[in-house]
Amino acid sequence: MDVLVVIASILAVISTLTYYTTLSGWPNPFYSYAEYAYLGSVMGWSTVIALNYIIDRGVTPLTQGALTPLGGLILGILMWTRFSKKYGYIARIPISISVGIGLGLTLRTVIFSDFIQQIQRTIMPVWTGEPINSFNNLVTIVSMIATMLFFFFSIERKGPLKGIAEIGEYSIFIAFGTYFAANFMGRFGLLIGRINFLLAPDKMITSLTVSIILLILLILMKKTNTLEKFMPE
Amino acid sequence: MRKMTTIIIEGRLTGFILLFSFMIIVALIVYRTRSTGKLPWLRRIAAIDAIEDAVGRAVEMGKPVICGFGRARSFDSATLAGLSTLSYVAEFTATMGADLIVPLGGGDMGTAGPVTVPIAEELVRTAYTSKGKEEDFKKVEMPYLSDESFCVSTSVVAMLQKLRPGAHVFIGQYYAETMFLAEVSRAVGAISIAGSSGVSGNVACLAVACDYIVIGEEVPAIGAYLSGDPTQRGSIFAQDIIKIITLILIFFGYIAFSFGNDFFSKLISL
Amino acid sequence: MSEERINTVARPIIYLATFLLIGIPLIYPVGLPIKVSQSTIDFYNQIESMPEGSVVIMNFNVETFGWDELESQLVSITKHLISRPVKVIYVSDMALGPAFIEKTLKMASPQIEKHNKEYGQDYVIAGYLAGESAVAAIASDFHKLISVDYYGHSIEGTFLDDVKDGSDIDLVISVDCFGGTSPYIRHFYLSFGTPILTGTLGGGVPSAINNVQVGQIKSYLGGIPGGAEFEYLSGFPGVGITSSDAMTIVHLMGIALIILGNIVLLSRKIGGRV
Amino acid sequence: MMSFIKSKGFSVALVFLTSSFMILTYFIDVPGATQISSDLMVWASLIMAFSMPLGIVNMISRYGNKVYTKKRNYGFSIMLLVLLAMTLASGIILGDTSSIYTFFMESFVWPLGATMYSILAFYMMSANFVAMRMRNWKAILLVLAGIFVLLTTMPAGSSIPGLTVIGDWLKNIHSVSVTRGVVIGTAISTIALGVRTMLGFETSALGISRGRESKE
Repeated sequence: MDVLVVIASILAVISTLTYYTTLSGWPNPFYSYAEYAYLGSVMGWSTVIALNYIIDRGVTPLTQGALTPLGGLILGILMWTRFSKKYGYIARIPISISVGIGLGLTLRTVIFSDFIQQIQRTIMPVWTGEPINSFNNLVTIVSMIATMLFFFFSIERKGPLKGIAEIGEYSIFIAFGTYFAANFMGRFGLLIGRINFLLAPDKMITSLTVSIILLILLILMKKTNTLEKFMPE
Repeated sequence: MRKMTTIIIEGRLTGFILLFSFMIIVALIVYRTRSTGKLPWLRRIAAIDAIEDAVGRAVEMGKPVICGFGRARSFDSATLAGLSTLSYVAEFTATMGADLIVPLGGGDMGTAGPVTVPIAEELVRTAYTSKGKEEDFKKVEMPYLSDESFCVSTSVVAMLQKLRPGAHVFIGQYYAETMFLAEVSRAVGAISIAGSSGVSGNVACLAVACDYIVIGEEVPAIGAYLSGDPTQRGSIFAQDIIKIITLILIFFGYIAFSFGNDFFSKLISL
Repeated sequence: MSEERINTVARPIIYLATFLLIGIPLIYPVGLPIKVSQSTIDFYNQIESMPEGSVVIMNFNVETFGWDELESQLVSITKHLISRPVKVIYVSDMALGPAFIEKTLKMASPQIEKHNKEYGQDYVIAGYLAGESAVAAIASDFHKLISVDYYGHSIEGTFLDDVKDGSDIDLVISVDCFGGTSPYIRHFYLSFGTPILTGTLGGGVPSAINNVQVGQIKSYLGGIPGGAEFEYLSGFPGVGITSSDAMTIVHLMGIALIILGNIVLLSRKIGGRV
Repeated sequence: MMSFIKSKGFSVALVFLTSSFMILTYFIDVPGATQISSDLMVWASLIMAFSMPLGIVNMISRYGNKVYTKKRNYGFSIMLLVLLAMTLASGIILGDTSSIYTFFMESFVWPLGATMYSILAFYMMSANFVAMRMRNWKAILLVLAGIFVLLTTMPAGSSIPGLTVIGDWLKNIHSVSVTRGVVIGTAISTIALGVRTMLGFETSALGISRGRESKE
């Protein structure tokens, strides 16, 4: 069985490095291999998960006597009429029901989690006796209200509204700096994980050989201008 | 008041009142704008003028214009705004004679094909025919790049590096791919006009590298402005009214709070 | 040198430098200090404070792209949960998530033997939950949706027999890379007040901080630094700590490049005016 | 009967009924309502599971067409379809815990998915040099905030005293206020979009786009 594991780790290194060829900026057949392999395997994989879900949560409870999943299974099958020109409209029934349930679940809870509780937290005393804390509260309140007033479209930006909206815009751009830094740390977490994978002791040699071969082929094909020739249309 | 709290489940009365009043406000205003057709006034977003200059500059330099509309996983306000911007850009490239490239594909693993691709083609065709440039429409390139949204953006990046366009407009549902779309647009010297709903790390990447950016709620607003659709215009106006009510609620909260009684926080958690 | 010249020349150099500055400290770790932040301590204490026999939902909101960053969090949290006398339900609301539940439990198998945890009595893999409506369904009536586990075996006789709905869940831990926490806030915290802990990618930290301050979640772990700190605190060192040196060096390079870029801008402005 | 189901009104009525039932039963304690609403939730999640594989039909037709019409290098499309078939077959026939099925995860699905998003780090690093420039007042604020917060997200940063004071303030105090302002704004626009969909003013979410609507 470990033969499969060895082949899998070699294929994984090849997948990783062929995708990195896009960094060269030249569309090339190696990147196309990575993209096509991803599309095929992910679609196959997620379809299996979906079918297992339908069996585990739909068919099996039905056989054990629960009636609930019956409606879901029928509506789910109706979704597949979407491909027929003649009966395509029937697919709108399950779509409407799932959109309706999704809307209901969201609207009934968003008023609490994203509206009332956010306001409750914002209403705090500005002056708390302790200077730093009060300054923080003041900044939080002013910046939050200015952010909301920046996203205002029905009133001309004149007079006080123009000033507050400007404060809002500057405050948003400061927050962009914070979000960018947090995102920077996140993206490098992914890259460090990938390089960790490539430089793992058992994969180091494969990574080196595959990257050298890819580099040589890329430069060769670029020089002979045959990159386009080997790519799928 | 006593009777109401026995019917409504304890702790959810204020949510009930707020949710239903907001829903009624939106329903009434949108219904009124749809029936009377009288569109409420809407502030012109700065990025709209930038589109005209960007296409003009691209024509002067003889370079193409690339215009995308996001992952289009679902028809939310960002995707609708992206499609309205696409038809607006197409009108300019038709009148000014710039060559337009519209990258297609993505959606949720191949579901874009039957849904967004025909709509995008339809929008660009109507934009060109309305300007009397049917023959130019054939020159518009609308390549289907991939079934996976991220791979669509990777192919767009390769396209940016190869064609070095004059302008790159991309407003819509964009997530992690904002970073390299924005950065490479700047690196190849294209004017970039971009927008994605929400305000997150991904939108921060647009703010860092793009020339013009449409932030958070401005995305549905630009869609409403460009499409002139009474439903969207009315909805933006209704949302502004609800924001005024929210600010009044917060203001009363402070007044009650500074008087020391927690009347407001007790009320709001009824 | 024109702007475009700089971009074409600088780009490959920056890419190569990035690769080397990450690769070298991974092979020869420098061992820079890690200081555990308050949010990680609160996260750890919340798990420690769970009484014996309490039921915990661990949600893997993990797509393939999120695994590399969240691996340190997932493995250390799972190992820590196994060392606690709590019962854990492993779920995932992302299609590719269940595969990572199995991968994590395989990595934690030494702990499972050590504390002789038994499948069915101490932990169950309920597998995939399709969308927010599935999360809402298990909150309102657990057994209506879940009657068999991820392997298709019936869950009769397991500790799930006395889990009727959200009120029987004592803690939810959601490690997410695509907003996996808000369904649990909406359908568990709002209805039952269930305490929630969030592990998130770097990019998700600002909204996690807001959720903490609003009181919707107890605490959060942010990206690889959060994972490394939790590994350090829970005593299960792993990939998080070894990656911390590379993360620090990469941050220094990032800051240096920002400053360099602005020096180039400044010199051009002065050059332009002269 | 068929024309009634085909009409837009029927779909809108379905959306209105299901969503208002879900909302009202949350606020008003109707006996037996929680049973029905949890049934509806199970239905919605099953419908979603059925809609996931829809993309497979488009994919097979698109790449099958490329093979059939012998497009250039259609070998790639054959590889895609073969991989799709083998992953699907191994998952269904051998079960989703079999070693062959996991083989496809370990060699294609996981490494390619992980690599895809990791390339963003390279572009982010070059963006630090190319794009993070203090061109105007807004950019100056953004760049300074970025540098200070980078000092706090750096693992070793917090062990140097005083280095992370400003960064922590920006991260824990200032950015939260902007996040909260946006969360409230998004909640309002979610409610507005919900109402428009419930009343049928906005039907693109139901797959009835404006174009086709007029032909109805």
